[in-house]
Amino acid sequence: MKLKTTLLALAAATALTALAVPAAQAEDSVFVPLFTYRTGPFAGSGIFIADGMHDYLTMLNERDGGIGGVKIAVEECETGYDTKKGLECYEAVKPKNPVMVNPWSTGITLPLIPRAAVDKIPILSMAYGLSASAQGDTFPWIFNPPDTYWDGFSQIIKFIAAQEGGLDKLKGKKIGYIYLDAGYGREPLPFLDQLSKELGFEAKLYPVPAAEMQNQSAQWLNVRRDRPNYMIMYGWGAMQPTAIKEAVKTNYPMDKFISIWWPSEDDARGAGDGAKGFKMLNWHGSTPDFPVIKDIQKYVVDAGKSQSSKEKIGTTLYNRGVYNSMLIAEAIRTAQQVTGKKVVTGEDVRRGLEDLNIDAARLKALGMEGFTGPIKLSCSDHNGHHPTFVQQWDGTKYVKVSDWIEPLSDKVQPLLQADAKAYAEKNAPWPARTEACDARS
Amino acid sequence: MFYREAGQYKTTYQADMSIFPILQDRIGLALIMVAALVLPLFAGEFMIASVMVPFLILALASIGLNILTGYTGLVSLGTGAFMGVGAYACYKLSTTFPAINILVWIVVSGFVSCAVGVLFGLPSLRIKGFYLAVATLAAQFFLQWCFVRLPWLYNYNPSGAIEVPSRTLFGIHVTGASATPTTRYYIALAIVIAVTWIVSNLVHGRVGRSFMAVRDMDIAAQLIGIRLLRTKLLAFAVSSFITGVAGAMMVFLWLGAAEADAFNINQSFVILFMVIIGGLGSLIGSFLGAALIYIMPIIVRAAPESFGLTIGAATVEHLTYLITGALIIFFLIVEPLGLARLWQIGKQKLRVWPFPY
Amino acid sequence: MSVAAAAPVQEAGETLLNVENVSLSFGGVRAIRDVSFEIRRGEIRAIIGPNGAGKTSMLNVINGFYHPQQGRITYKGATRRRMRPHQAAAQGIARTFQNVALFKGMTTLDNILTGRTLRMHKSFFWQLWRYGPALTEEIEHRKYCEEIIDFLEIERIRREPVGRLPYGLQKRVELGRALAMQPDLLLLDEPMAGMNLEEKEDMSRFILDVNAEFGTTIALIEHDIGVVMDLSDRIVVLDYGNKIADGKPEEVRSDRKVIDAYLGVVH
Amino acid sequence: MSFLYSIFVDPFVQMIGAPDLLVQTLWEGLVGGVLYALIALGFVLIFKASGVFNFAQGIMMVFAALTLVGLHEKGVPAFLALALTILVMGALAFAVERVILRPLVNQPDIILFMATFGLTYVLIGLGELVFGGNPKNMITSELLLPSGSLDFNILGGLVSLQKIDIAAAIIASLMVAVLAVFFQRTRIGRALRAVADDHQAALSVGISLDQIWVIVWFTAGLVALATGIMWGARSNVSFALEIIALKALPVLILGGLTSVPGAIVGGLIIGIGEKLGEFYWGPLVGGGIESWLAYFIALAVLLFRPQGLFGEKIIERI
Repeated sequence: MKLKTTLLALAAATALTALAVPAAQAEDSVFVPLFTYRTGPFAGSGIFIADGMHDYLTMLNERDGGIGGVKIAVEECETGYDTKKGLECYEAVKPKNPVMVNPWSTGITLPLIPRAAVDKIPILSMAYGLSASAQGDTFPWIFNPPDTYWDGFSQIIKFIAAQEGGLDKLKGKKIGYIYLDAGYGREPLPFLDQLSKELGFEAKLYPVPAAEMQNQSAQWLNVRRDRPNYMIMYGWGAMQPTAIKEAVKTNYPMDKFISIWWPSEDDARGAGDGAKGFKMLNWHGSTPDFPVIKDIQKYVVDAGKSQSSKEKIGTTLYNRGVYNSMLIAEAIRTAQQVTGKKVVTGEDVRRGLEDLNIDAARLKALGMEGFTGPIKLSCSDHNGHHPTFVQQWDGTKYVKVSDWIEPLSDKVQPLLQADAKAYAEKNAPWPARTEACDARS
Repeated sequence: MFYREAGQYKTTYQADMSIFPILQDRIGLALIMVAALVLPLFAGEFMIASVMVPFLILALASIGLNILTGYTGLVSLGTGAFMGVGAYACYKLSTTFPAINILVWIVVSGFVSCAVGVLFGLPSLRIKGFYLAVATLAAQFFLQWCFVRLPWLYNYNPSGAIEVPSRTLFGIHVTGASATPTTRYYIALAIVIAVTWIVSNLVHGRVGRSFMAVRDMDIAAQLIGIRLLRTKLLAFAVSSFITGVAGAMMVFLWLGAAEADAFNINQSFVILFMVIIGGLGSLIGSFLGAALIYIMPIIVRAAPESFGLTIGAATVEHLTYLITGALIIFFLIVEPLGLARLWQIGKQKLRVWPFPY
Repeated sequence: MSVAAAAPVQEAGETLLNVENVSLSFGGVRAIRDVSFEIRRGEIRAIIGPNGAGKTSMLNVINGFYHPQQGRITYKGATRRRMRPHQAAAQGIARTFQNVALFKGMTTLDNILTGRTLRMHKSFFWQLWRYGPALTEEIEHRKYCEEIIDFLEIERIRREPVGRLPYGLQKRVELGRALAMQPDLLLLDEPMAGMNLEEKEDMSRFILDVNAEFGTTIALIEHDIGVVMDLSDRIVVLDYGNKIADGKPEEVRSDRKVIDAYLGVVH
Repeated sequence: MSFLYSIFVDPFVQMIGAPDLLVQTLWEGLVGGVLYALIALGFVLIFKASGVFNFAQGIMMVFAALTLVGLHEKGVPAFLALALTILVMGALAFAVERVILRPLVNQPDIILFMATFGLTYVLIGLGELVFGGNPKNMITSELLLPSGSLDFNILGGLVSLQKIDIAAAIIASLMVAVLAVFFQRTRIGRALRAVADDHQAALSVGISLDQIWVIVWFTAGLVALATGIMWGARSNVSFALEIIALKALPVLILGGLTSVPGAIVGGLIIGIGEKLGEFYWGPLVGGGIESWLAYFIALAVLLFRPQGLFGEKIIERI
């Protein structure tokens, strides 16, 4: 009996896993898988992003019947931000000819980078993943607009400089950098080192091990001791609310505490009034007052087609998801224009991404006027290195407190080129770019 | 009726001491082998790339841990880290000496993790039981910290990850993006079969007996001349060699790139599940355990879709956790000695079939 | 002082093991107090005494599991203060335990084969291949173990995991494991504890045969005075860690101190 | 040379140089330690009474906190939610006894250990299924827990004690005191200790193991709840806390698996030790050593006392 149970289980295993791969999608739709992480230690960020991405695409289906008359077949695959599950998702969706994959995890992106060219599936890792993949000549299949982490870092430095009255004023200042002690948080280290030498400020490092995200008092005691003039944070998931709380505890001046673009409203809210003044980078609106969000509410939320809780709609990370889906949709649309086909493939969408050019007019048409800035990609530049702005927590919501800040491209570009080169060498034989470049871009 | 050893007389000790003394077992094994060989002809790419390859690799890792925990009775929660050592070693070696074939490095990396394993095995003479289990956590967290903190290990990649370069064997890609799942599957299969064969030789001989002696009654073992420390360290060495190889395979044949986090504490736990659910001190158990623990969640995830149900991806994930946990408890209650024991019982039943006993 | 002086009775056969003025204590408790006696080649030497007399402790001292605070032990002419258990094993001291200490997870055959460990010399790397030298070695040792199995009449349970065997048989397997070591000195700690009469007779027979056929020197602890008197050549009597008598069975039986010590002691 | 200096001299110079920071560090370590100790306490209670090495203790902490906050999110008033959560933990204890302990009674430790692994997964799945996986903020103010901090301008600097941390310390000590009384004075408590000493004997004098086990697991659940609230207030309530809970393991073996005072002392040693280590010695290797320091402290102690500081001495008999 017991034995039967086991054998049955195992038999079922094989059978079902074979079943688990249905046939390719019907011809009149484009298949867009969404890798989400509504579970696991980073769900706090993942849920909002997932909802945003999901709802925008659903809205397009509901309102416009898809893109260019073609329905978008949306399917979520839960990764739990775990690389192994992510790859499982990738293998699961591959047979259904996805036009693009959004891994939503640097860990999942990295193994996919070499595969993209082989499987002919473009990867859109929006403002995460491998910074060097901005170099379209080396990575024709990878796109990481609108900014790399290095761009972001340079923008924060520029903002700080602006507070102090010029880059030259940073000399002798102390800038602390608290970061998740993993690839993502460590990526800016060489850049920080270089900047501190060139600009003459002193850099203080406060690594937070992934296992200790919620136990940072030691790091913040160090902050108390060093008294840096500014704090920069590259945090993630549970690390962020904890960091903000600890900052409040140590009475660190919050308006001098600036994060990269990942914190959410909840992260700041948890720390109470003390968190007022906390700053973060962003490149899109963090309120629901935009036509596009209104449409989502009308066509998706009110129709009960959204998983999101009402009050989360229009928040920073939700809108981040919307923005990401907007890129997906626009890329597909551009691909349709370039190829003249309605049902586009991965190859077409890759071209679509390279030809992507969303100007002010288009933004208006999308109902995103003032939501974000124009964005343009090219064959050589898969990132765009677009300007971002700083928003500040006022106790209830984030408020834009700076103009658009351009990155220090002159400093970032060389790093990116060097890294792309290094990557190609380390992974030799790395295929040279064979994909043709459209005239448009 | 069909599974009877009646009439199979052993005329030599050699025959009697062969690892599969019963004819039907040998036939069964042969059949499984054949099935494994022809599988890629029928199974889809998902089945090969995301089910079979990981299954083989995890099974190998559990064999490694089983040597330590199942045969020698030393519980370790550091398996993930030891897999990591293998992976990082293999990465360093293959990137430093690209000329030498990757398969060589996969095996050699085992020795590196072997050395580290022995180092962290040293306390095992004084520390016993759960105390030792927790002590191995020191290895887990320290090594993981090293994977992050020593950029030398990942060639100073700004991504902080190890990325698998594409390597070939007889002109066929075996690692990297252009290596087909089928190739990777056959490589993994070959290694797993080889290691399993060697391990089964080991555990059926003097070494295996002294492992088990230490596990069952270490004092008595001492009094018949078995050196405790030496034996325990040997167990650590063999075990971490195998886990190391498994780790290298995990990155080079399965993931393709990995951050330090791929070798985190959960990895260690999962392998431990496999060993215990599969059956302590049983090689076949390691395979059964790996199959159950790794493949079951995939089914749970796939099931709704295949039955045309639509459940939120998150809900499915939560259910997966729930069901996995429940099944672990269920199997422990049904048969604490693990799937391997069920296997034995099954064979016994077959032996006397159609009679109840 | 000379060995002869230490022993009240003279016997043929040279001294195999000589215990001189050994004292052992755990914390405050003194388990053995200044005990001396010797064991001669080829004899069956019994150590008796009421519970807690320090008999088992004495065996533990002999095979190096405990280290005495005072006194010296001379084995095969070599004197040593401390000796580690596996060294004792290497020098041919085998041992069974009061409450069976078998390898429960393993079969009878494997248990006995494990007893051969010290005599298997094929290296780890041969073990990896098994076929070839390692297997040849296995087979020749298997032959020896099969002889022991025949001798102890436990063929039927060859492949049984010993954990499932009845107590009596376990005792027998444990004896088999000890014999597999081909010891010069065999220490038996209550080999017949908890056995019925029939089993006791079998066990006694085995012990005598071992002594006769293999010429193994045997030191045993046993509560059943009757059995002890029949089996043993000479007897040491311990009480509260002190040696109160030492000599041939008949001498011991008539010894006043022994009788007092045993009054009210249940066998 | 300068290397040696930076290891053996410099940190102490710093300590004397900035006593306020030293005090602050010690305080942070103390609070962290108290929380570790509470988790470890749960382990010890269960281990003593049922010999189960309850790996799920950490998850029980998160589960309890999640239930509390989750219920409140669903509109249940704070204190009612608290009461309900306590009920839930009771139900959990009951279920565990029925579904896991009873069928697995007399199985080897490792099997029961594994079963609690299973329990861990079940609790994660269940918790997220019911209350969602997104991290939640602890309802500190609703539970009338103090917020803000007491700042002392002493030692030529500032020492700032979070009121919530003080509350944590007080509540922890209260719980320990209550437990102590419970064990010493009450009938059940005595029964508990009897069981801890010898299951068979306890049974023979007519103590019901099932009942005892339910009580113990329930107590452990309450401890978990308290810990969950405290740690939830420090960061937020999400299953990422599970990793923190692992820190209770070194605490546990440091103190000895069976000793309540051991758990507390061990907690304080680990808590303070790792904070001092991270703060004064961490920078030498670039910081972030907290993730493994605790385990090495424990390992070091074990090498000298294999049974932990307060564990019963292991005497090998044959």
